[in-house]
Amino acid sequence: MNGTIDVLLRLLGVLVVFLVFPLLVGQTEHKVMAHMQGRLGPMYAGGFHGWAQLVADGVKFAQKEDVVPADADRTVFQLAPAVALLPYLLVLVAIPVGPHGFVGQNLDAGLFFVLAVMGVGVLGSLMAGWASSNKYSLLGGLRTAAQLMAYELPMLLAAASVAMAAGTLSLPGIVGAYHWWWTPWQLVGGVVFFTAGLAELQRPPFDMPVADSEIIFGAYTEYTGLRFALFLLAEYAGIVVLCGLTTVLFLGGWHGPWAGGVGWLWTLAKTALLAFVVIWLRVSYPRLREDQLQKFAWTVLIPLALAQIALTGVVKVVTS
Amino acid sequence: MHLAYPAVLASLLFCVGVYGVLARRNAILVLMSVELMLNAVNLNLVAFDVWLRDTLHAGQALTLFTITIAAAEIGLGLAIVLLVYRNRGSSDIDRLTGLAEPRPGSSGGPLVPGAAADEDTADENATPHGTTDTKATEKANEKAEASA
Amino acid sequence: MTLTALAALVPLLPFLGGAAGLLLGRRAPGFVRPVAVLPTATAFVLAAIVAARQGTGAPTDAAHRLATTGSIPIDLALHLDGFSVLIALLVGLVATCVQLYSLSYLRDDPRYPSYAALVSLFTAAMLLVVYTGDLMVLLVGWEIMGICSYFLVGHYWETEPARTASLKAFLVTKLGDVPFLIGVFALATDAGTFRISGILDAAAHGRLQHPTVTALLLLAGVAGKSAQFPLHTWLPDAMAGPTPVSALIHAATMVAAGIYLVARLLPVFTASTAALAVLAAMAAVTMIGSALAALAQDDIKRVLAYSTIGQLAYMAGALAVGNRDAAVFHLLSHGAFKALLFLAAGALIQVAGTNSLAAMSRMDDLARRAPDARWTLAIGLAALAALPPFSGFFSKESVLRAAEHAANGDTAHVPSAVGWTVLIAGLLTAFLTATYAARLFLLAGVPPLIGRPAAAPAAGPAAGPGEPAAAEPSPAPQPKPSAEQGPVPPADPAPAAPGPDPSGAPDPDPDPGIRTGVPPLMTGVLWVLAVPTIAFGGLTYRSLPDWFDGLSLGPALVTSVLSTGLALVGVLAAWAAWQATAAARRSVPIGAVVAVPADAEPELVEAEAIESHEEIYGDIGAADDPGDPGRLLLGPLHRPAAHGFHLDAVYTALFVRPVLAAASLVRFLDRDVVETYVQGAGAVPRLLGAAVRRAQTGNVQTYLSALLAGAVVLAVLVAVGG
Amino acid sequence: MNALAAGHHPGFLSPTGVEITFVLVGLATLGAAVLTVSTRQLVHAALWLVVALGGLAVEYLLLTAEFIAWVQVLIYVGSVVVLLLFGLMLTKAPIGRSPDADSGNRPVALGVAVAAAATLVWVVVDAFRTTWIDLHGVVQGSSRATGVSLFRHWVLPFEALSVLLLAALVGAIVLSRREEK
Repeated sequence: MNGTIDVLLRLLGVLVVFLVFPLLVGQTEHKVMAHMQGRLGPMYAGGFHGWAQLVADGVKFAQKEDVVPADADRTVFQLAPAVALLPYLLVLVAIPVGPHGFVGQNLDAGLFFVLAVMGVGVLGSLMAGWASSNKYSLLGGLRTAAQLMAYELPMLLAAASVAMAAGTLSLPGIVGAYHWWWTPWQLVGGVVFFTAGLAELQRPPFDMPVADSEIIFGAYTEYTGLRFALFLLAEYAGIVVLCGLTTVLFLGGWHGPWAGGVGWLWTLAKTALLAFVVIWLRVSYPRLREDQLQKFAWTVLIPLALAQIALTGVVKVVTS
Repeated sequence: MHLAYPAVLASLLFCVGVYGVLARRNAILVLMSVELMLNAVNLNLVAFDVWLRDTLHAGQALTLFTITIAAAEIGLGLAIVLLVYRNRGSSDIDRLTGLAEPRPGSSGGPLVPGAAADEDTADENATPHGTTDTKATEKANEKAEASA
Repeated sequence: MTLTALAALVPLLPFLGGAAGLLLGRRAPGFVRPVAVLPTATAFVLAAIVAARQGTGAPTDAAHRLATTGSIPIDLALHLDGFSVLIALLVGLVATCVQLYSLSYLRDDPRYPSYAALVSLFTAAMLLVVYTGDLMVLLVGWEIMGICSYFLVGHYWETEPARTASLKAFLVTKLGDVPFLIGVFALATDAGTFRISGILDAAAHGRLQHPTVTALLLLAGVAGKSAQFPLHTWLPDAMAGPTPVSALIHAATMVAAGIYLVARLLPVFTASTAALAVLAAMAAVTMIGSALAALAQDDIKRVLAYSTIGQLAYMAGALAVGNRDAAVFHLLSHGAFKALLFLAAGALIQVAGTNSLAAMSRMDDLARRAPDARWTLAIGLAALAALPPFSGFFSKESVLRAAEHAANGDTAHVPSAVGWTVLIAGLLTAFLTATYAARLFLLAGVPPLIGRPAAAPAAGPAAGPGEPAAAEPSPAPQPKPSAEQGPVPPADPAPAAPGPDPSGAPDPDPDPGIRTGVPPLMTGVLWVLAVPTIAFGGLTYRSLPDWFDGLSLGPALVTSVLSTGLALVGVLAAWAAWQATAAARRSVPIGAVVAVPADAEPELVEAEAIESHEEIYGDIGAADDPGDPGRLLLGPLHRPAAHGFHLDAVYTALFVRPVLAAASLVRFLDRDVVETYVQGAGAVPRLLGAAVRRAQTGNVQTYLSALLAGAVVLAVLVAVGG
Repeated sequence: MNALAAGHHPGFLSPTGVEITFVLVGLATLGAAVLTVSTRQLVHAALWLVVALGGLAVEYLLLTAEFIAWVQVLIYVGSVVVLLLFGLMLTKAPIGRSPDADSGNRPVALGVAVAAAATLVWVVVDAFRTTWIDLHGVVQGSSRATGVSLFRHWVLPFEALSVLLLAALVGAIVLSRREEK
């Protein structure tokens, strides 16, 4: 029984994180963007600096009519947001926050699990795009899928480099094996991983598939109300997951001063910092064109990732 | 666990795949059925590997290889199907009978004149709202219009 | 340079010249003539040097192993002795003369480059045959000569006679070459080598297993190449080639090869009495028959061709009596005077515009227009008739002396019957040869109007030279057209040259028709050749034995008196007959001359003459000319002799028709019998295929369904049965 | 999931939790597979295929082949099905039922498939009636075990496979390229 309660508690914790953190990131984005662009941003909801703006947004979404286009494939259309969102929820289970089992579930092939399940998310976009019965949606869906397929490879390769360095696929194991000099050693891999992750999330500057000035809102054009909110939630959950994973893999997770006591805090702090970077990048970089997008993945990121693997292998052989 | 469970499940999945391969008209659906057959085999391999407690893990290694080959196969298969679709305006495999023995009476094989019937079904296949705007379908439509 | 290197250069130079000519022919026309003449001339000079250095010394042998075959090796061997160096000298001389003569004779011919190159190649092949010490290499030269003769005889391939003649030359010589090849192999198998020295060694020690068979097989090839009965028929027809080619073939190269080969391999032949007997019989028949045929020919070149056959038969006769010195001596002197004769005849044909003796015999000013040709022709004919002191006399006497020697039974290995055969045939032929030589000269070289009114020369130019000179003195030519068989009526002055060429018929201006003179180059060549014709025999018969086997070559008294007497009788007979028929010649105009312009090159004239001959005069060998002394002399024999004793008809009956019949039988068997089975065999699979083909629907799923259903059935069967 | 049903004698009538789960997931997988080959909506077929493949991944997990399971998810669900969807969309897959999703070969196919299924099930059940898989002890399909076997005993085929993949990559690119004219 004890084990069951333990599992339940862990899952509950993950769920809470899943529900809270993306909102935090969203709110941060509002404020950070506003400040960076020299404006105020939402200031009224909830009083202090508009802290309840996202809650208000949620209420707004919930109130809106849930429209399904007449020609659409209803089932698929309605299932799509769930398919897009669910992988991130599952992935959160495997991300360790602190030492000594401070993790949803310690999986033997945790890294592999995380990457595999994140790959499923693309189905949501494709389903949404196709089922909307809208040319822009379909095109957006296809673009999303193409982009995700293209960037999955450098991401996997960069992650493989870390796994090689640590000699394990388990995420807590990887963090446990971390030394401070890993960060410079795996720097290139980290940058590749983070960039590819950004592209997987279709965040600017890789937001080609959902660029409103080109194809309205890509696969999500026809979505309204709560379902649209779920897609947005998936995006912010994705930011959390990406930043968490980058932290765990490349920045040493809970490692830091007084790691024994406040290790989890270190993880959260690093994740938050990365989330800030994500927002920062959105504000600062222009959008890539579709062909540039693909070219970037195949001609820059993948070679870099391969070079990183080679470097890791060499160092690994030399030091062992 | 009883070995018969995975074995029977694999057999049934395989036969479902066989049915799909034999009965489906769309080439992509046939490819899906082939995937089902491959997966059935994979299940069998894994089950027997676990049963035998093989020190070499031959079954699992072979499964990994099969999965890899399946990925390669699907890539090539789809490329071929797309090419056929681009050239013929159809991916129905029972229409791709270019290798049939020409009847003594008819003037040519089924694929020679781009047969009007082919064009009609190509239009039927198109989604009512013109789902895609790829160049391939544009080309097919142009061909249909030109012959109409 | 060593002797062998010099000797190797001799055949190599013309060969390279020929190859260069073939390559350059179209691209660099300016080089064609030097490339044609210079290598041949150099080869001649080198041959002379080789002859001088070899001299009367011991034979020089050099060999380079060319190919190590499985059994009998092939060597690139040189063998230099008196025979070979002298014959090479002759070949070089004649070839150089022919090349020079051709410069003028074929000066504007568009095919001159290939012609000259082929002549060079021909020369090279003959020199190879002469110098080589290995039978296999000899065979190579032998066959190259065959193919070159095919091309050269067919030089005027636009004309029907040339085409058939070239084919005939090729096929008939090949007919002899096949047994020859077998004979060579048999010889090599017996001797264990292709080297001639080795073979001779084997023959001397009696190691040849089947000397008779081998000798007869070789003899077939010799008969083909040297135009001996019964394979001689190609040679007269080969006159359809240009005259220089005829000179080359007859004097020095092709036909000499056969005699030379027998001379080289004489011990092989003397090993078999039967072979010698056959050779003697062959020579005798050939001698007499060719002499008779020569007496009846109308075409001047055919007369010379038959004379060649006869002279070759003399050489064969000398070989039959086992005396190769005499044979080669005659070969050398014959080469000189026969080349002279042909080249002179070519000049005459050019001037006369016809090759018909009947037409020439009516040309008044022919001798005046070509005096050099006429006189050199006379010299050559005197040598041919073996009148002393021309070289033909000495060489023929050496043959007769050898025959007489053998007839007395004084020659080892040679039965006296063989000697008698050759001697009697030789004497008879001496008479006949003198007769036809005289006839030829009287018809072609003596103006017909001797003893006629002096007004004739005045009429000559006015009448136009190309036309029969008898036109004016016979005021009514039409009443006597019976002599005419050709499609062209007797020419009268107005239609100057009613040849087959329509452009010539309406020629209003007589002047262009005048063919005057022979180009100086040709004349020079003629006189060059006249020198050995006159002097060679007399000057050398004493020293030649040192070069050869050492047998004496001087004339013997009895045979000299006999043969010279017979020759004089022959000349007188011909003159008498000529006088007797003079009236007919004066009264019956005959013939026509070709209508190509006078300034055209000689070669064109000859081509047209050959083409029109048969049309105008009937059969190529004969013209129904009552003014022909040969007709009077031969009497009833004239007609068969004119047609070569109808040997061609015999060949047709013996070979051509059976082959054609067999071919049609084979065709019938193939088309109607074998083909039926083949088609029947094909029909059954076709039916089965049609049935199976229905299963091919092109639908992959159907195929797969059948496949899998079959697999399931098999699985069930295995599961149940196993 | 691999620490289950220890100690008691296996039997048909006393299925363990793993077996029950396996059968249930298997039924779901089979149902999804049947729908994959029978639905007339092309894209739905692909989506049902996702379910079937995912179900198989779960079955692998139940068979303790953990690594294979995640590979299955990564390659099949994440890539192969996406490619298939791509293909369907590029060949104008319609929304709604396609009347001609099945060819005229359907009855024959059904016959062959049913016959084959009957034969195979009969043979398999006959052969493995009394065979049991021991799922206890060392996990059979951990990443470590798979990695060790793969890179220690199967290196050569593994490298050959990489060449095959490269060839397939090049082939697919060449095939689907459009001539620039």
